[in-house]
Amino acid sequence: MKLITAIVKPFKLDDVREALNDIGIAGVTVTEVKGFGRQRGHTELYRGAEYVVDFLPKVKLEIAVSEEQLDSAIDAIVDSANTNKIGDGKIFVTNLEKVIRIRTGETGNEAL
Amino acid sequence: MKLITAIVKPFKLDDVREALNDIGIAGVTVTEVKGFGRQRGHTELYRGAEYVVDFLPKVKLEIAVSEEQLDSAIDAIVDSANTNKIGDGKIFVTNLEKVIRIRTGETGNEAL
Amino acid sequence: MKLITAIVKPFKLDDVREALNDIGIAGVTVTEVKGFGRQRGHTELYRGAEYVVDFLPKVKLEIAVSEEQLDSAIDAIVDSANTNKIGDGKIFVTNLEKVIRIRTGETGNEAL
Amino acid sequence: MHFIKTIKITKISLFLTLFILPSLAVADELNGANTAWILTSTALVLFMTIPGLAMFYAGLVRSKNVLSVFMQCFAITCVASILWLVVGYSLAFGEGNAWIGDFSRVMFSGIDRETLSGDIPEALFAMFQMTFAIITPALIVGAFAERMKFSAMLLFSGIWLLVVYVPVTHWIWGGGWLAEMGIYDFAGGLVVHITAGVAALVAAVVLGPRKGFPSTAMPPHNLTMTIVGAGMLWVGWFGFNGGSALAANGDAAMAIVVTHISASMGAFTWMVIEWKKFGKPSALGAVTGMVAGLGTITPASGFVGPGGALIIGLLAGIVCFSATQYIKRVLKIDDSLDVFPVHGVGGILGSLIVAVFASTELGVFSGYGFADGISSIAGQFSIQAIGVVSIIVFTAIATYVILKLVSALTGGLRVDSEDEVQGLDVTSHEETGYNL
Amino acid sequence: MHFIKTIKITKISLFLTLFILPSLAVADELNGANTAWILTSTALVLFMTIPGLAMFYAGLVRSKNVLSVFMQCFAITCVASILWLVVGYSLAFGEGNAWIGDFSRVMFSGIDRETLSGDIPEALFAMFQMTFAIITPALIVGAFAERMKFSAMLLFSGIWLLVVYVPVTHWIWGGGWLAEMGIYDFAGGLVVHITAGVAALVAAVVLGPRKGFPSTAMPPHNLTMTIVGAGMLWVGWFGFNGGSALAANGDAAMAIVVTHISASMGAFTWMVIEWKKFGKPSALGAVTGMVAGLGTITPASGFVGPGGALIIGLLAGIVCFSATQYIKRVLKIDDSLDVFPVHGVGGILGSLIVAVFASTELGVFSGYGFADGISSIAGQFSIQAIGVVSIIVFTAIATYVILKLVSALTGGLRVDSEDEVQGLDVTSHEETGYNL
Amino acid sequence: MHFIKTIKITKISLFLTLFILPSLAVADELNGANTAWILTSTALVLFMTIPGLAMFYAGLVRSKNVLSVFMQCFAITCVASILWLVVGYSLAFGEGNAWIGDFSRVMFSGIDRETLSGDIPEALFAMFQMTFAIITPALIVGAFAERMKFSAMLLFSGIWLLVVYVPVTHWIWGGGWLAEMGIYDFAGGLVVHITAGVAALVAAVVLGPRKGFPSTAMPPHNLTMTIVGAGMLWVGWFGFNGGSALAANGDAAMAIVVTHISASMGAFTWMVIEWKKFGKPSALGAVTGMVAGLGTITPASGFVGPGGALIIGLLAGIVCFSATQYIKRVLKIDDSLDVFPVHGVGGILGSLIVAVFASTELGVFSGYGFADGISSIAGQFSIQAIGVVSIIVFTAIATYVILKLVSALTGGLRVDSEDEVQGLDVTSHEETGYNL
Ligand SMILES: Nc1ncnc2c1ncn2[C@@H]1O[C@H](COP(=O)(O)OP(=O)(O)O)[C@@H](O)[C@H]1O
Ligand SMILES: Nc1ncnc2c1ncn2[C@@H]1O[C@H](COP(=O)(O)OP(=O)(O)O)[C@@H](O)[C@H]1O
Ligand SMILES: Nc1ncnc2c1ncn2[C@@H]1O[C@H](COP(=O)(O)OP(=O)(O)O)[C@@H](O)[C@H]1O
Repeated sequence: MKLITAIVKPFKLDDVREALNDIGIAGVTVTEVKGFGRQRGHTELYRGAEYVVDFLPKVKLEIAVSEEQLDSAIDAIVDSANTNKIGDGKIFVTNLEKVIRIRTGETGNEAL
Repeated sequence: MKLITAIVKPFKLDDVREALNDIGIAGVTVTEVKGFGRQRGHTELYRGAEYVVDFLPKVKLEIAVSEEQLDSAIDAIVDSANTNKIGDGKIFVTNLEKVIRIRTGETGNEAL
Repeated sequence: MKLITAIVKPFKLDDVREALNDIGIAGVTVTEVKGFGRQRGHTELYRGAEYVVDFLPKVKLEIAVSEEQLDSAIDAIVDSANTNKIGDGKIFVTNLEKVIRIRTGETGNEAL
Repeated sequence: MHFIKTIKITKISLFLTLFILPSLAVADELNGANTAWILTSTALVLFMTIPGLAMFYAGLVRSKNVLSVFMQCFAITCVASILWLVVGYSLAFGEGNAWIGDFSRVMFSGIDRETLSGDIPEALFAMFQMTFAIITPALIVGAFAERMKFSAMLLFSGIWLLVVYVPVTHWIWGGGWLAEMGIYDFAGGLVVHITAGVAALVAAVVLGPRKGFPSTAMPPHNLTMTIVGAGMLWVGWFGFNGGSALAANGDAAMAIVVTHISASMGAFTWMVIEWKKFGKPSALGAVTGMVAGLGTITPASGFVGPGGALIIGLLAGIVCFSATQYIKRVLKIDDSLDVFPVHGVGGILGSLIVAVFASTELGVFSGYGFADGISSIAGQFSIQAIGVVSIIVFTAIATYVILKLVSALTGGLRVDSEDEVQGLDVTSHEETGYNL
Repeated sequence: MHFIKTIKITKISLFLTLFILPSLAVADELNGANTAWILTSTALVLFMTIPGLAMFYAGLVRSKNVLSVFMQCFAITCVASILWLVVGYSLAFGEGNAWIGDFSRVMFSGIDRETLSGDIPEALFAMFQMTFAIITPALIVGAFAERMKFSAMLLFSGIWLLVVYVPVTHWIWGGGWLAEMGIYDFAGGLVVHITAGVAALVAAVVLGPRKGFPSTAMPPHNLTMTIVGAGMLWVGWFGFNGGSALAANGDAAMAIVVTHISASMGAFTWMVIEWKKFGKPSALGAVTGMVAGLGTITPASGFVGPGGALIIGLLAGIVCFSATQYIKRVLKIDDSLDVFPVHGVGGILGSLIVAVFASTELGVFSGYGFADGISSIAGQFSIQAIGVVSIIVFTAIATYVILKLVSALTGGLRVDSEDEVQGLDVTSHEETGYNL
Repeated sequence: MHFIKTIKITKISLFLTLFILPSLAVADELNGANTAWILTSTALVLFMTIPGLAMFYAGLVRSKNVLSVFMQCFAITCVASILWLVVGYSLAFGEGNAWIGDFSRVMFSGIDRETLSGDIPEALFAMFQMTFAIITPALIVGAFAERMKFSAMLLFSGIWLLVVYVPVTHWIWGGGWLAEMGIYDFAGGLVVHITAGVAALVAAVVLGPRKGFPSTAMPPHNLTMTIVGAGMLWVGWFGFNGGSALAANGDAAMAIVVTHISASMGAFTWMVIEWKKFGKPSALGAVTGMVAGLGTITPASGFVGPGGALIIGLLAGIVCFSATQYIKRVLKIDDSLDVFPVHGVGGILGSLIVAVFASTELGVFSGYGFADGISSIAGQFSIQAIGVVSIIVFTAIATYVILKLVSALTGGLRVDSEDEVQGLDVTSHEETGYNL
């Protein structure tokens, strides 16, 4: 099993979730994060005091998938989150050694 | 070393932390997240405009443990977070290649 | 590629980001988290009702790096986040199997 | 209101004495008590707009647009005040003709500290009226929230004030043609709520819906702010309706009683409807019903009794609730914060129904009688209907034309689509509401 | 208050003239100045409840229940207003007998715009009193916050208003048996604060503690909201106590002075106690002390001088602080927002101690004398004690019975345990306070 | 203000009658209308500080210090009130000599409910003045926010009130040497805004900047709170300036008109400047301009007309905007919430420029004339300049000395550096503002 961590633009969240849903992945855990990268933030002025907001609001999706789902999941995310503009985000994949569903104690692909 | 990522219901947080404490694990990092899964959210109505809140507030615990602690930690979480109701959450385990304590520079199990 | 997860004190965030920048790492994803560990929280009193705030606000940085950048990145974080006081935080390193830039579809080190 | 109530005594002469040439009214003496109450009322009505209405509206938008709404309300306050001083008051309350005032009071010229309007200082009357001229365009903000350009908003509000609000005020309170007919509008059902409500509807249609409406959910970002604002509106409305008596007497007291009762009943009714229909009463529903009750009683507040107010509040709840559902769910018009179904419909309802509950022959539901020379519900109703229809038509046409004009001048009324996504706070004002 | 102060002059006759048969008081003329001030005071007292008290309370609960508290305060405002109009005012201030008024003023019948009560419009007096009838049940909300069913809450508040508040008001301000004895309660120490405080204690016991109390921490979710509400309460209290003079004169002025001084001293004292005892003074402590100071001075505010107010504020801080600790830490009763220790205890303290500081013989701590026919501190004190004890007993029993009745009618007073965990906002009102 | 306006009639005698020996003014009768308005104004001015100013300031700091700012404003309110009662009022308004009052009114002794000051109760006059004595030290909070020890803050504010505010008040409104010269300060440009502004600047310099200033960004944590506070300040200012007429008449009305116009123009101007200069007008800019407009018109509000107010508001926007930039960007002084550039500079500007716009010979920009015996702009201007300079110098020196003294007494004015990083809410008050 793999853990996909995707960082995308907040207003794309619904699209990505729908795309994942379409390929049969309903479980997602979402966190609001601040992103730093190539895309630049903006400058705010408060009574003339400059305040450079160099982070950008992003959302992070964590999705545990089976090996078989991995590629279609990645494709689904890339397709739905892409705006062709800088700052669209990244996808990271790490190996998942174990997954357990707390309610039932099920493990492995069953637990997803 | 392993990194345990557990997603549980918010009101179970204190119980889980206590259970971990009981088996000697005091270090935990907690994030508020939104969960999507089998468990359904609710519908809010604002002057007749429907707003489906399809996420559920969850908390994510990240716990770095040594190999030896892994199983007892998982058991502790499962036992304490279980309500036998849908939406109780998941536990993910990934491999940790390195751990460093910033204050001292210690690494490995020492740093936990 | 590796994923560095660093948990540091909030007021050190800017220093850490600068240190990473200095060694050529500009991309970081930051989450506000609550930390439990050796460092103790404080007690608040509301009309005589005691409320033990046992967590401490921390920030979590996630940084995807190439193998080559790993060590210098770790050093940069340790140096810049260190205050020599309890609660300075931890660094966790996990293996990254895949990285994809959503905008371009680039993968691997290119995508960082 | 102001004008109408006095005209009942000796129609034209009093009119000339009290309002058009107040500085000549040397016979009249300052009434300190009335002055004290209208000073207070002026503060209360300003309080309704800032922070009251601003909070009420700002809580309802998404957090990325919260400051833009505050900013719109504040900027309108400034611009409307200055315009009212420079020319608005004079055109609304200067003698002029049946359609518009004149330039005799430009820059409040001829208004000294001793000048009276009735038995209060004319400076005070002009100032009290200024707070009405502020809140009316501010009410429209709810229709185009979260998408209108700040520059276009400012230009629109200024022009609208002079082209729509000022003449309508003259017609009804400044001795114009509707005043002559004996129309009843105690504190601004026609002058304030119908004009604002209709303008809101037109603006919502002309601007088009917010990106994502109605498929995307846009829940209020801070209902606590909205409810606090609602509380301030309720309290401030005592100055709005009670102050419109222009005196500290039983008329003001009774106006406050009926205002309060209608608000309570409107809120309670809305709550009960939601409870029945959706299973749960919501706080937003309660405060919306409250505003509906307040808006609806406004034109009637000096003419009806507590029993009538109870029924008016009940009807306000039922009718405005239905209107809200209809506009949003059936017509799918994005009058974002429901200005028309609450204020417009409430204003229309109240302006018509006053003809019923002003009657002295309804037992416990009786009011205080019809306008001078009118003797039946039907008689008063037909005048009210003429007023309602003509003001709706005039406001709709004028608002449409102004919007088109402003659009041409500012290169489009809306911010561009990306800015709308990112939010107006950062893109129009380079600020963010919260850094908690 | 109202009643008591005038009765001192020519006890029964004035009583009849001013309050019971006000429409017959043809000899009296409207006093515009007094009317202006009571109009203002009415707005101020409404402001105390919405948004003042609503914010004060809502900030103290957890964020999942914030709207439920606002909703309770708003719904009580509506229901209490309607009940007051329909029957409450008549039963409280109608002539009736020593125990209860009558039905002569049902639906405010017989109250015209010209009808006077003393030298202000009776509509205004009834409206001013309505705002007191609103805030009293709203105060109780703090006791059962975060766990009571909305339907049960509404039913309880309505019945309680008619069964407890209305008769007690009649006894003290409506010419009832305590009024006859010469009891002192200027602005509602007994009528408002003791009744609400005792009802709160009973409700807290009957409902039982919130799930998790006292082991789980339930810190206030938004202290800034609480403090802002506290500020509004302070300002609004000028209308509460100052308006209770029913005139714009030196009595009102002095009532405001002592109110303000007691609030300042109460807050300062609480702050100092916390500083000494816990090492740090808290903002919540300061505003709690302020409310304690305000509640305690309320019954005394027309009878004591600034020196007395200083001592009363000091005692309020000390006594209410201790009471809070005792109820919460020793008795472990979950009177969630400390209504009894602050309002109940404060009300008792103030209602008794007025007997001391009304004395004209305390030098710089002197007040303005005892009730008609009473000549010593002991004399006044014994009357006050009778009032305090009988109102405590009556309120406690009646509240208990009402709660049991409502529980039977609504199938239990509390929401179910899962809903309590999830929060009342979503489960009772299908809304959330914040979407920041 | 108060004093000045009456002195014009029969300088010394009236002075003695009205202010120094008010209880002897038996010939005068209570004016209920004026009393009603000043009762209201007193509530409005208290409302300005709590919650108005407290919210305005608290929204501007970082969220870790939000409660500390509220706490400072509340604690100052308590302490200033008590000090004013005990000795402040007596030293400010007791007869005394040209420099300071006396002890005749200690603990408000000699002030009964019947005692008059002019035609209003002296208790009311003293109470109205108390609200000014509260807001002035509270204004200074903005300078040392986020870093001053609570104990030091409290001690400083109390001493400063007695050593700076009280004598300056005596000089100008208590019949002191500046009053004798015929200085114009209607509602506190010199007494309130210059003293507070200058003290703020001195405090900012003595305390030093916040850790991280100016390199670290410290954006306002909750601009919605600041804007709501600003709205309350605007409304409350009607009581501040309008109440300073001490009567419900045309003077009060005109004071409110000019106050409102200057606020509108100040806000509008600031907005336009930002728009031109930075590309976008900000909400914070608008409300800052509004406060600048209000502060600047304050000393002039009883002496100028609406045309003058328009220009004063315009100048306030331009001058205070420039001052803000200069202090922050050029001098790099961390007057954290810009007290000096807004209130200090605005107060200076207004106190000088009143000499121009009081002139009756400026056509539409005319005012209501100079002080008794003065016949030219230059004549009035030189008196104003003397007042401005002497009060600046006196305040600066006295504030510096007090700060050094308090520093010695409390072991340093600042919290320690770690506490500053963690935030004052937790470290000084063991609380947190938000648990959303
Ligand atoms: N090396 C990295 N490690 C972790 N997160 C990253 C990294 N680089 C970028 N990110 C995240 O991805 C977001 C987008 O990256 P950015 O460089 O702005 O544009 P793009 O995605 O087009 O390359 C950033 O805001 C940040 O949250
Ligand atoms: N595949 C997944 N990847 C990541 N998080 C998941 C996944 N499936 C579920 N979750 C998380 O676990 C929570 C509970 O899952 P859900 O399917 O609702 O119930 P259960 O835990 O009983 O299976 C979700 O709200 C979500 O946060
Ligand atoms: N085993 C762990 N797993 C995950 N996070 C941890 C663990 N131990 C500590 N942390 C995180 O690191 C922070 C600092 O740890 P702490 O024990 O307080 O001090 P130190 O970093 O000096 O060892 C904690 O607040 C927590 O967020």
